[in-house]
Amino acid sequence: MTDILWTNLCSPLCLAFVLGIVARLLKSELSLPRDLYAALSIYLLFAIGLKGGVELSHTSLKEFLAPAMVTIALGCFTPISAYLVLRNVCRFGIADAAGIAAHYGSVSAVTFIASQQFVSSMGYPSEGFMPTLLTLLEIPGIQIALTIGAILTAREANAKKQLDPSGTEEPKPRPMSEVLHEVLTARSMILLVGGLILGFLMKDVGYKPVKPFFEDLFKGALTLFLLEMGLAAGSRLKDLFKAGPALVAFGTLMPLAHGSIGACLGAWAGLSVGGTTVLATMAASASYIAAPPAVRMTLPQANPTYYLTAALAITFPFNLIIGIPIYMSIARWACGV
Amino acid sequence: MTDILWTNLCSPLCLAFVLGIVARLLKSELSLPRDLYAALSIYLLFAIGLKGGVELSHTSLKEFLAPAMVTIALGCFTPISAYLVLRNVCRFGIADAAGIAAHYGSVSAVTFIASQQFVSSMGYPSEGFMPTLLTLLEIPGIQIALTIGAILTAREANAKKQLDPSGTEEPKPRPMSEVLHEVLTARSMILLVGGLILGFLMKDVGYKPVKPFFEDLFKGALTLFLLEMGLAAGSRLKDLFKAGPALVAFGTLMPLAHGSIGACLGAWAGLSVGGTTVLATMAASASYIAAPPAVRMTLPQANPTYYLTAALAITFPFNLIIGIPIYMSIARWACGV
Amino acid sequence: MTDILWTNLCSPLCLAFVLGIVARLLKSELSLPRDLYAALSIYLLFAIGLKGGVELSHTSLKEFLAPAMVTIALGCFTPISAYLVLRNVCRFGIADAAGIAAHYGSVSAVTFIASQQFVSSMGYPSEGFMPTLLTLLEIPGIQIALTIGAILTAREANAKKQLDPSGTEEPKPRPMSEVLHEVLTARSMILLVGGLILGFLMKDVGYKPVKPFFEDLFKGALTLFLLEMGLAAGSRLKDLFKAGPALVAFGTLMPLAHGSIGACLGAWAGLSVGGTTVLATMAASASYIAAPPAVRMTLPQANPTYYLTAALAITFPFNLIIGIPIYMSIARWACGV
Amino acid sequence: METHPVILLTIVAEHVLRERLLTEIQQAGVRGYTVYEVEGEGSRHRRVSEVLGSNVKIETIVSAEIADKLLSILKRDYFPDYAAIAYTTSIQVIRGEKYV
Amino acid sequence: METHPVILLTIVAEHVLRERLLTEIQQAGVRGYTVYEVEGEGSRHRRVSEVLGSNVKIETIVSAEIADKLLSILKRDYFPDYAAIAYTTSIQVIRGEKYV
Amino acid sequence: METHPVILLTIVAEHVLRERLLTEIQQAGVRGYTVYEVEGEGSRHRRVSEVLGSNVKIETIVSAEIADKLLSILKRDYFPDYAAIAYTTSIQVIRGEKYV
Ligand SMILES: Nc1ncnc2c1ncn2[C@@H]1O[C@H](COP(=O)(O)O)[C@@H](O)[C@H]1O
Ligand SMILES: Nc1ncnc2c1ncn2[C@@H]1O[C@H](COP(=O)(O)O)[C@@H](O)[C@H]1O
Ligand SMILES: Nc1ncnc2c1ncn2[C@@H]1O[C@H](COP(=O)(O)O)[C@@H](O)[C@H]1O
Ligand code: NA
Ligand code: NA
Ligand code: NA
Repeated sequence: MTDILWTNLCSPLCLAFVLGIVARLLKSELSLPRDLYAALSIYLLFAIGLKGGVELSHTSLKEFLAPAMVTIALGCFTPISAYLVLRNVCRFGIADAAGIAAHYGSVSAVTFIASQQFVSSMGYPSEGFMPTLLTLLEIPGIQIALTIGAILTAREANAKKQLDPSGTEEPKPRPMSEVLHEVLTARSMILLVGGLILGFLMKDVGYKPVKPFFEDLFKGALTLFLLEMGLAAGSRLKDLFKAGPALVAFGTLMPLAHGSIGACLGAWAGLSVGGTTVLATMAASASYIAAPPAVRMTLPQANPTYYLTAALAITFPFNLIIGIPIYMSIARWACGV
Repeated sequence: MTDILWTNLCSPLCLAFVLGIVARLLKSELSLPRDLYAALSIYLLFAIGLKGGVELSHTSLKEFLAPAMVTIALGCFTPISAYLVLRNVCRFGIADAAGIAAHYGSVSAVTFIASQQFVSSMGYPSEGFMPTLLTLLEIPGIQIALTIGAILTAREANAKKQLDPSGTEEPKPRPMSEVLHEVLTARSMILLVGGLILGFLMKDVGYKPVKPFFEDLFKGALTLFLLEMGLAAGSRLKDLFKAGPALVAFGTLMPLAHGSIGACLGAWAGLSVGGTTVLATMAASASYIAAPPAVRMTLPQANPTYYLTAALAITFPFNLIIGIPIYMSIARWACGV
Repeated sequence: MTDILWTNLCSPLCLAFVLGIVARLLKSELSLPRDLYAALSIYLLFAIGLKGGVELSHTSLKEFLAPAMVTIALGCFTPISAYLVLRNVCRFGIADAAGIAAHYGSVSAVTFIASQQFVSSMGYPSEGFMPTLLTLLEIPGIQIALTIGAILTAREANAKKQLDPSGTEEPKPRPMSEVLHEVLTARSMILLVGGLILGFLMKDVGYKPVKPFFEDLFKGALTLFLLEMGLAAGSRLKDLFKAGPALVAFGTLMPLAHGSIGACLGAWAGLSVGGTTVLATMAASASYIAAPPAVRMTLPQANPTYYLTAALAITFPFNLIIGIPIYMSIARWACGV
Repeated sequence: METHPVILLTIVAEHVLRERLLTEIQQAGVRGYTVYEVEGEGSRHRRVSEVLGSNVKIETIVSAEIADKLLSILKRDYFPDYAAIAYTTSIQVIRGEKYV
Repeated sequence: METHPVILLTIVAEHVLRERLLTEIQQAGVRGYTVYEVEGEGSRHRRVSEVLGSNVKIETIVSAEIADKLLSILKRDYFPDYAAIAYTTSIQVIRGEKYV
Repeated sequence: METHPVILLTIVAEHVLRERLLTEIQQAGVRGYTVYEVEGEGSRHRRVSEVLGSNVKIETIVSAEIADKLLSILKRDYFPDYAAIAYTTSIQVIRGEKYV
């Protein structure tokens, strides 16, 4: 196991992430230009989609059905489990609990990719349709947690108002449909889903001429992206103290729980060891691309320090460095290998 | 023919363009960062130039002479034919007609590349010196149309003034030489012509080490670029109604006419089927990189909605999806294949 | 020799640089978007570091020791020799002399890369640990020159004050430690040193999947970067007159002197012809990434026109086009080839 | 040159509000606006720009009534929970009728 | 700290005018300027930024006379056909002589 | 809507000063600031942006005393050797207590 951990730590991805953290701790001025960061994330999401779409064109619906069902089940379960733990065990307020739960109910695309790379470097390539599962898992978790948050904070506000009717004027609440539209047409969705459909339509013959761009460069581009993520995580490290031990415990134990459940469900649905590991990682991961703006817009009372620190500075490095190898061990056990 | 159309539509280029349009129609927030767009266009223009220059170093002057003559003839003819049709058939005002004609007299680099890719995927590679023809065709059309516009609007203004001498003070007109300098030293010219000369000087031996960057990545980068062009075209779609049916008819029939003439002249000048198709496409295409700023600066009275909508939302998709295959059919007929 | 010069001039790097100068002289609006420039420099520095680190993991400490010593010696000698010449021969003031000397005591990463490419294209590949030497040479020169400048300008200011105690209030001087921190954690240092360590840790096995990104694209990306450097140099050309003949002489003769000393020391330390050439080039080159901001912040009295013109518009093109082939000749002689 | 006094309303707010604020000012009847990306720190001191983008600055030349209306909306719907500030400056324009 | 009143002239215009306006203000004798890229919408409501770039904002601290001169030029040569606005603000500086 | 007059201090300076000036204003006790990248030319006419980056513009809403203090610091430590200007504008805010 330590062997696998060490190999994983010496992968370009983990190393670049650590370099980013160290640079930030040294107070270096290093930072990727904003447009480069945006360009890399567009490239990465579109490339995952394209590749996944091309692979999907080789897949029969039958293989795909059970994993898809299981993924949607995970997307409905994880935000609720996360909310309940946050509210009842970690004692967060309604808005904060719902805000954090939206992140853990969704999925981190970079963690997804890192697990894909890891399993195939370990000799267990994952199924071609995994990116499709990624898109299935991305949205429901955010919506469910935000709905919980919106309903319960409204009820709380009403209760307060009845006690003290002379309170200040309330801000106009935002219609849920607007939020759903924003999440469904967010950049990451369009690129992932659009890429999937394009890949599916262009097949291998169309993909071949663009492969040097979208596939051969992928890992290098991802390395640069992780450097930036390390910088972002590094600048959040001091918030760990503000966040408190409850959040740190949540950010490491919740992924282990979600990851184990994901691994069992994946194996049950007939995924390979690689696919099971990747599904477990998705369940365990916390979104930090799609979830933060959605939460910020809909639940402004939730403190961003909590959800960003948990997703970016606790759970992301935990999964990247320790989590993924653990989920693979569980997946091997669950798949009976 | 529908077969060819379908293959063309499922190429990464067309698909990415359509994805961009769809994303815009869904009101997605997706957009490429501005610097990425600029970076891609610099890369694409410079790469076309370099590649063309390297190929040019294999070409004898003799093969090149007739096609070059024919290209210059097209560059002088198309702006005038476009102006006359716009003014007399479509009934546009002087400034608007001249502004639109400047776009159709020049050439769209991306349409050029798409046709190059298309013919070589169909087994008819085009001549190596085509990018040289591209640069020959880019400038004259803009200059001729702008000169027509400048002279005729000045005459019109004078006529008005004599009728009503108490009119408001006239804006100072801009010297034509400034405009010519701007067009000749525009980014796209420097990159194309500079690339051509550099490629010519560095030959295969110098090109080889930079080939993975400038050639292998080319189609992937172009796919991303077309995504952005789709977004831009999508946001102009609703202007189609403002523009009216005359503009839509012009934007599809004029390219067919210019394309047919281009194909005949190309075949007559001894180009291969591939080269003839590409020349026809150039004649049929409308510029939207070099022409718009030149027209905006020199003929501010011309309404940008007309020329941008025509070039970007009508003629570009028409050529990309339907036009190029048609021009190839004509080219095959004209070349007697 | 003219043969070698011509070959060098027709390399993509030199040609792109010349194209940039020409574009600027033609007053073209061409310029790389700022974020593309930043992205390219991040990419190039990180890629040099990574590659160097991977190579370093194959190197024994023994081979490396003597070249490292010699490099540090050069890092201490060149800023002092440059300062003395500037102050006593070229008659610059203290601040200006120290500011320029900081640039010549440090090293230009792009000149370094160009020399690496040149020697390997000539059949004399340089040692794998050269990037390590680059990082050793980058800092000391800047610090030494700035320290000289800070001490001597303070002494001068004190002397003035004693003559005329009623002078205006002095600006608060900046602590040297802050400057050292800035230079040590500058973007270029983090990327180079970080890349070296990452490459060293990931070894060939980790490097392989990111190689298409960091190695195959390297020369193409560098070509684009040199286009931008040409634009920057071109816009400084008219400052050559303001700068005067002393600076032009300094900017060409000082590199020759430093290059010759570097070549002798390199050969003496046992480097190959390639490595000796590269070391000589480093000694001869003038920094324009790390040095300018450090000098600007610490010695604001030094006129940036002098040091930027010298480094960017005189010494950089001189080394790129003429210097490197000369240093290789000296290196061949010094190594007895 | 004869000039007219009008009001320039400036809003600086966190980036997620960009589209909402632009809709808000357009609904209030402004005749135009200028918008650009900025960075900043304020009472909320949230360093969240890595993921949530930095700030957005919106400037709009308006009549006193519209400025007032917009300030009330900002006070009610945005100042309590979001990072946002607003201020007005008196400026002079030559085409007064263009902005009211 | 003793301060002096001067005028800040702000121009927002479509991007193709950038170099022309900078030449214009320099010919009018300004002592400096600050310029940056912005986006915006106004009476001309043209969504042309995909191809023509967005807007440019130019700020220059000037004397009242130069402000006046520049406003007349803008009114005559630019406001009729181009997307462009301009306004002036009264500001205070400590080195009054630097700007006139 | 009741508004309060406060001062907006604007600094435009060469890019290397960015972190130093932000530290400076925070030490002077400002409650917030907004910062963005600009380009410009002034009396020092240095076209050094290729290598040294362009300019930075810092805006901070402050009380008159802090504005005064900051202007003196700028005058002593920055104006002599660096490319930098500063000016103040009177503005109106609705939450006066937020800025002092
Ligand atoms: N005193 C101030 N001066 C200038 N800008 C400010 C000030 N306070 C806040 N801001 C800007 O407004 C944004 C939101 O402020 P706040 O709501 O105080 O967090 C900050 O990120 C700054 O960009
Ligand atoms: N009322 C306004 N407030 C702020 N900026 C404006 C206003 N009107 C126009 N602008 C800016 O000036 C540019 C040109 O305006 P126009 O000439 O009205 O199309 C617009 O794109 C905006 O950036
Ligand atoms: N008169 C002015 N109007 C507007 N901005 C100015 C003016 N003078 C200087 N600046 C800005 O302040 C920076 C430094 O000016 P200086 O110290 O005069 O070189 C310039 O690069 C401009 O961005
Ligand atoms: Na999850
Ligand atoms: Na044409
Ligand atoms: Na040196």
